[in-house]
Amino acid sequence: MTLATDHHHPVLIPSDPQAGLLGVLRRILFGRVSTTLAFALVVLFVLVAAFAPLIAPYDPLRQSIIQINRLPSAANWLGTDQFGRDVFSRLIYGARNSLIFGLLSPLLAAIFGTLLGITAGYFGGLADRLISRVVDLLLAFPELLLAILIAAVLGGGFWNIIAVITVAFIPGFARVARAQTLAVRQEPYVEAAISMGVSTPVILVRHVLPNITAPIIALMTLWVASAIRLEAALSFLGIGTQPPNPSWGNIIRDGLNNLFGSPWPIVGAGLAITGVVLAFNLLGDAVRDVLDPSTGR
Amino acid sequence: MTRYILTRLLDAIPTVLLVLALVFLAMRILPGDPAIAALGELATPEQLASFRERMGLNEPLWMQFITFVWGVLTLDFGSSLLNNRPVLDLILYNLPYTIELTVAAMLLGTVVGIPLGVLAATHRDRWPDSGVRGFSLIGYAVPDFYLGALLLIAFSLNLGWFPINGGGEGFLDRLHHLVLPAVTLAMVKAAFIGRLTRGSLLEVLSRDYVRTARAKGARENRVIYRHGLRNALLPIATGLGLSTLATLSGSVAIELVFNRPGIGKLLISAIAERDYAVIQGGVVVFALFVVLINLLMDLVYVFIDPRVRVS
Amino acid sequence: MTFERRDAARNAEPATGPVLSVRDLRTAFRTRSGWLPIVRGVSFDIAERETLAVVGESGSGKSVTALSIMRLLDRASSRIEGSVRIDGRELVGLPEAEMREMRGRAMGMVFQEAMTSLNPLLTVGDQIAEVLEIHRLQEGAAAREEAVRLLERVRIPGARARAMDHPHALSGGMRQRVMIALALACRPRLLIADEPTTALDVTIQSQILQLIKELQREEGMGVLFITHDMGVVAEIADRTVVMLGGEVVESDETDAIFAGARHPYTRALLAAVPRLGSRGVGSGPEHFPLVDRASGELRPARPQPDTVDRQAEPVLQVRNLVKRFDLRSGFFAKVTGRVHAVENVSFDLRAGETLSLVGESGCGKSTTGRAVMRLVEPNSGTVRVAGADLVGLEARRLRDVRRHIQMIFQDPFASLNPRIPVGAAVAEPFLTHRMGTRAEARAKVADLLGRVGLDPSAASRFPQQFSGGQRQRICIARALALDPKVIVADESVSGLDVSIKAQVINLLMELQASLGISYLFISHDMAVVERISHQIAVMYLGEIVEIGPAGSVFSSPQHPYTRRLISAVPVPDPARRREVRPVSNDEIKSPIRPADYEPPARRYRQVGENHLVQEWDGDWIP
Amino acid sequence: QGAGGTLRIAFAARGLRTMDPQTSIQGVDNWAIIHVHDKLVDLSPWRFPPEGSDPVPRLATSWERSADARTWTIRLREGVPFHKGYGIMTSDDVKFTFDRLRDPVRSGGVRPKFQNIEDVSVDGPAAVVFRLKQPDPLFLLGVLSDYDASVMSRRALEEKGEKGIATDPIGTGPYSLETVHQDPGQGVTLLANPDHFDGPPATERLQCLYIADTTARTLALLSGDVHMMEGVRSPGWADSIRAQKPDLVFDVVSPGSFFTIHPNLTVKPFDDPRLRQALFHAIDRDEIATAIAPISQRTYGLNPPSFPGGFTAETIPAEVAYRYDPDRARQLMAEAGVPNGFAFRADTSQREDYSAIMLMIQDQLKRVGIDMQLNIKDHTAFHADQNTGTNTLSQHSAALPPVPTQPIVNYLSTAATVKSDGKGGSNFSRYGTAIPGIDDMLEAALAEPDLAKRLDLVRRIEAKALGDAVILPVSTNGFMIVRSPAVDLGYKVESGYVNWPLTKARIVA
Ligand SMILES: Nc1ncnc2c1ncn2[C@@H]1O[C@H](COP(=O)(O)OP(=O)(O)OP(=O)(O)O)[C@@H](O)[C@H]1O
Ligand SMILES: Nc1ncnc2c1ncn2[C@@H]1O[C@H](COP(=O)(O)OP(=O)(O)OP(=O)(O)O)[C@@H](O)[C@H]1O
Ligand SMILES: [Mg+2]
Ligand SMILES: [Mg+2]
Ligand code: NI
Repeated sequence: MTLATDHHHPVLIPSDPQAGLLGVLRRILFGRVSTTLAFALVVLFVLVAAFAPLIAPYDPLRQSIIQINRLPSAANWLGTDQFGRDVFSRLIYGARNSLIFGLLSPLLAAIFGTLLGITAGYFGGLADRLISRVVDLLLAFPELLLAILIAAVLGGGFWNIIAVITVAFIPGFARVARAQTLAVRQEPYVEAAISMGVSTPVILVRHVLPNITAPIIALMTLWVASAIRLEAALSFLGIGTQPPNPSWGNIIRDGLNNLFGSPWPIVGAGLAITGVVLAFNLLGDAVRDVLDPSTGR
Repeated sequence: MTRYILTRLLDAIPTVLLVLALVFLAMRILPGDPAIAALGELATPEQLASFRERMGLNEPLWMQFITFVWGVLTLDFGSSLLNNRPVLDLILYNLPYTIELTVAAMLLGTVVGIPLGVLAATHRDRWPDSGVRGFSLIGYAVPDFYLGALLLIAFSLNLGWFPINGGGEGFLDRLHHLVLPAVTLAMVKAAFIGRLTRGSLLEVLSRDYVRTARAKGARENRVIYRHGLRNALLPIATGLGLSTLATLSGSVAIELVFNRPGIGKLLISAIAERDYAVIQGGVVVFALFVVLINLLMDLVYVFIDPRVRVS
Repeated sequence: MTFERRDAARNAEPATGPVLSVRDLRTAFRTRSGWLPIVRGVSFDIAERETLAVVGESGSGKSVTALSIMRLLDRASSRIEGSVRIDGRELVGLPEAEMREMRGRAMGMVFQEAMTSLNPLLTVGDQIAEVLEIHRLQEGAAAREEAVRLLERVRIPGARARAMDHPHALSGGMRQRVMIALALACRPRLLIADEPTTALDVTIQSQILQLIKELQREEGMGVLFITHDMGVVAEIADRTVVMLGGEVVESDETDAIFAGARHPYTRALLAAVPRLGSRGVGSGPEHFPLVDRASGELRPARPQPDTVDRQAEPVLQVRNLVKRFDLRSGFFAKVTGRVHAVENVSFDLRAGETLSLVGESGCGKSTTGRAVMRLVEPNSGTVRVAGADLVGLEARRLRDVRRHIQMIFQDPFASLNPRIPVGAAVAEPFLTHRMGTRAEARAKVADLLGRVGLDPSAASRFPQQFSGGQRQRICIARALALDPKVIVADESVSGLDVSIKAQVINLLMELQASLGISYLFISHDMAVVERISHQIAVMYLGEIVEIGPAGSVFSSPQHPYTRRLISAVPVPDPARRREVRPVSNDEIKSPIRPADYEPPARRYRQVGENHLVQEWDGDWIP
Repeated sequence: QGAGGTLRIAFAARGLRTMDPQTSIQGVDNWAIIHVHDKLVDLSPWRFPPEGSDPVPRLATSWERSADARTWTIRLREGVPFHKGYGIMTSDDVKFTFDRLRDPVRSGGVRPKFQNIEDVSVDGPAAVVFRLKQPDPLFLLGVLSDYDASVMSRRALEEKGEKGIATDPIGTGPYSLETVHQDPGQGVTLLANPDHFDGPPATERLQCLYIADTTARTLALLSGDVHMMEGVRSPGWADSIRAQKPDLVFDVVSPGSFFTIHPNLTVKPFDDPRLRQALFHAIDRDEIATAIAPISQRTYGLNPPSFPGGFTAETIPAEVAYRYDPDRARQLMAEAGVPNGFAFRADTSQREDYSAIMLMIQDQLKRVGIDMQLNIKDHTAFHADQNTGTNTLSQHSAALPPVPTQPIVNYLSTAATVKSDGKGGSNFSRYGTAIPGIDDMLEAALAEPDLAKRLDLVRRIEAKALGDAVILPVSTNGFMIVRSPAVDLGYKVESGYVNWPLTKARIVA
């Protein structure tokens, strides 16, 4: 005989059902002081990115040959670079690129990866074997390496790199989605639906998808940080965002080349990357702890 | 056991072939003309044609692929399109530098990371834990190339303690050249491994058999090392495998920052210069690394986990 | 030699006083909102050679009590007050170093989860030897030698070889024996066993209970035995403590409790115990008597009318059903073996009838149920429902035929999509099959919820807002939405607490009476099977070894396996406690066969009206 | 006598490509090449000789030219040994060298320069005679003084083969090749040749390192790891590094590479001459030159001011001077019907000099409403694509000898028109195809033996092309080496090719 023990489902079950989504959000954001601070930082960055044109004192591309490599001053808070462009403004616009990157790639990867994972997990068979094989293969490659190789094919540039990072992230999502689908597929409520004659698309949309989203969302938030870091690394290697568009990675790259002209771009962009990655990591951890306690701590 | 290893080896073959096919195809659709890259902008059409002829760039694609795979099997990766050096030589020269960097970084990272993780897990929610968590979060967030550049400026340029360029010749000189890049990568590794160790150990310490060990009257040290850490080694080993591969790819940027020889730098240069043969060679090396390390991890698993041994 | 050695740690006083004396034990956990008391003033004594059972529903604090005695709770987040004495020595407030000396030495503990309580990376021999080394009783090779002896003591066949095995190579029963050997290694004064048999099959449970009894007699230790099964209590305990909400609500000699329990909760527990053999040949199913929790009154069981329609065609007819799972391995995924999960199973189910499938874990009960539903694709055989053979039916027709046969699962938590309000869940089949408009669906939901005893307003709430019993009612309502003829109930009440379980079983029987539904009832819970079944089919390694009317199978089991199964069920007869019955140490056999295995042809013998028994071979000693 | 020591100099490249002077395509390789080999004549260290005067004899001792400047007889230095025991250099080696240079199968991109040689014949072991197709009064300077005319050993080439010579060259130069390092970054090490006719060089060893990464290269110099480094052609770099270490010495040759931009006359928007002129007026070339000072200098015509025939600020006709004049640009756009400006896409290269200049131009154009959307490509990919004629506003940066007709042949002749299969030349604007060009005038100039008359024709050609607004000379980007004060070069660098001899250089402190 077994009495009901605490069954563990990797699904979103609000502790306080009345609170619903809001409650979950509250638990994520205000569970820890550090998370709250991280959230504040993320909000700050998002606002900065969204309202970059209003906040940035200058056009980030606007050059001024007579004002190159200036020290920080009241006019240029972080000085100017080798083209006389305002470093502070470039950092602000860089936030835009980095954040669009950080948010868009995991999102796209989550969508495609989930589709693949559900297909593999729910239908099994040849599709599963094929998808799993390729996913395993790609997963064996570190994202950065994969990204470098794909970028070599596609060439650099903002949208290409979004595609690159998306492709590099898809296997991870596909794997999680597949595992979750396999688990959910075994859940009695899915079997119940099948035995009641509910059609497959309805089962996928109504029963499977909503119940695998939590770990996917958790993974997505964690990978925002990775995407930002990857973009920086690729831009640093010269295959990411292309100049003159600022991204933190290529600000560091250009900044290093102009290290003795002005150290402020690398100091600023370095701190910005570290800060925003740190914040997203903290936030991602919190989201995972709440949404998907099953995948470790 | 041997059977298992054999099966895993067999299993790796299609993987390697798939990788080779992908690499090969990827190279063929790269923009840019390798002939122009090799001969320069002023080269005449005849020269370009004869170059393409010589390098087999005019053969049908499948022919080139067969030549390529055969080359890989016989360790003949062709010669650099740019300076005619055999790619194998280039790889053999660069590989040790990448390996020594990766190994040094992993060793350093592990030696620092695991104790940190244990410290954090055994002092959960107290200040050592917060300290380690803070360290690993920051280590996680700082881009390695950034850290590398800062260390380079601080310790090589300003203090003059370490050399600035190259990989060094001779044991001591190489070691001297290795310190800063290895420390850079190791800081990031230590953060990762510390965090991983903490997580796995906490997870293991909440297991029932740890409670059993306590019920036996075991001392805390015995509980943590014999029953905790040993079992936590499984996830840690997997993590280390992944981390080794990540270090390998992280070394690409580090080799650039420190201007060290290495497969990463070789590859990035080759990509920039469209040196097909070298790109292919470099990617094959990385791919083999990936397969090899995954294989190694599987074997380590078999070694430490009796449960895998039977199945 | 070492077995005779005694030492000060556990023999401070002459053995006149109790081995364990717990007084006003209070344990609280630190939560975000302050200290939460879990154990609220528990007191009891255990004398030498005495077994004390602690029973109570899930969450009543039984395990916390045990862990508090061992002081194994996390020190940062828990607080233990009161007094715990072993042979007179106070443990509460003892320095940790001395407490360590006590653990394993003066008191050993066996946990519920034998599967996970052993370190997967160490051999079982090493794990046993470790206790001896910790307490410096034996070292090195001698300790290992002693471990083998201990494994022999817990009746593990081939102990020397087994000592070198890792836990994963052992079955659940074996692991639990290893745990016991480990707990007894230092010959403690007190053995604490926290539901040591709950996760095991009845036959294995019976073996373990007998073993503990024997060892206790040999060693003379006191035993604290935690369980929630009154059958087990009757089997093993001299005295019994009943816990509810962290308090002791009743405490007495076991005999006295069985003779006349005072607390309503104790009575409810007692009412839910099987009374095998009490059901005569030819008698029908019977409701559970219910206990009013407030007054403690036992409401007599309602009689169940005869619902079976013996004239009509069977609503479900299963013939020669076979389901095998391929086991693949190697590079080319060759089939290297097969699980013969269901082998040549045939039975009929008539309208208004309940057929129970019983048998040990892994014998193929669930697979039979799922194959009947065609949730797994059977290899061969026919399943006729409402005149159509489900096997081989194409998808569209299958969906139609499935209306007639529905399923309720074991886990009410998992059976409902947590994101869909229960009303929508119940209406889903109705709407899927376009049986009416949305408004009609709403009316139907209200009706169904009423039928299963829920308020229609429940429709708008989410599953997590209901208790386990309520959720299972919702699942039943959902299964009823299509007006099915047959319901397959796979362990549908196994996850519920005793009193709730009784209510749900009664509900199922009421629905059978009012709607004429047939049940294919899958369970390993004999008390439930005994109450609900018209017919019983006993499965063993995928085959039905005996099938017949419930009364006649229970009162005159024919197949040796059926007999073994029935005799292993603990019954509430404290008189049986004192007898130590010989129990075989056989493990449950595995249904995994080589790829080329062909099952032998089986013959069945008729032993009574509709009562068939498979002819058995020499393996079985009757 | 050489004082020992190793002079280390770091270049911006990823590694050595070849030491064969005739197939060399990577400019910085020539630094090693010129030290291993000798040319017949050379610049006097280190400036282009004033108009009309001769270069310095090296392997040649004296020369004579025919009146029509089509036959050149050159007397050779006798008894000069090749390195590593490859014998004494004779007229046969010289003939072999120049025959190989003109062999289309074997020699590389340098071949066009030697196309004018009809044949080379020996006149005894110590003299050679060059016969030219067209008269060339600047033959010595324009053809014989550059790295690619280095004299090679016939025996070495025949023994080692084409591939062998690339990494083990045999010359007569002041240094011989010691090691080609495995690490491409470590480059090559050269060893002093004690038997050199000019006496042994001042420093025992010379190591050419290849450090592509700007930061790494800069740090190498600042930390003293290398003594000299190739400078970075991006704005502000020179000032910032001087601020770090004020005593650094900057050696710059002008003119260096000529940076030109070429609008595509066949597609919108530059099929309209008014928009081309607007574009030219909107680009502030003085600003660009200032930004990349001291490397960069303004050019006014195709030939830089320092070259024979080059226009200067004073001599450039006002109507084709394209002074920076945003108002004029706006006015021209208004005339063309786009008063608010227009937009176009252009590819450019990642390489610093290209990207820096184009980023500045982009910014300047924006001020008058022209939106140039830049697509920055890898350098190789950029060339590959541009050579198929896909760029709307092509750019070219190339170092040319002081031969005034050369840029015209390369950029303006119909024969050099870019082709979609990548096999055309560098006439990216399609001058001559899209609109009538200068082919007749070029013909006349090439046939003109008199230098002064020839220069006059060249100026007229340039003026016409500029008037048609088919090409805009932006600047010359000098080649800069930054040198630690611890190195004494032995002379002062002024003008000339983008490499210069380090035979007198010594490490002083
Ligand atoms: N470490 C802990 N922190 C907080 N609460 C706890 C902790 N351990 C147990 N509890 C709570 O204490 C209560 C009693 O738990 P306990 O495990 O003793 O129940 P039980 O009677 O053994 O039940 P079961 O029959 O399910 O084993 C439960 O409500 C449980 O949630
Ligand atoms: N999908 C599957 N693949 C392989 N083997 C399976 C599968 N499902 C069940 N089995 C095996 O078939 C056998 C019968 O399993 P089944 O679940 O029917 O047993 P059961 O009688 O319901 O047991 P329990 O009482 O533990 O629920 C078991 O040995 C099981 O391991
Ligand atoms: Mg318990
Ligand atoms: Mg089952
Ligand atoms: Ni170029």
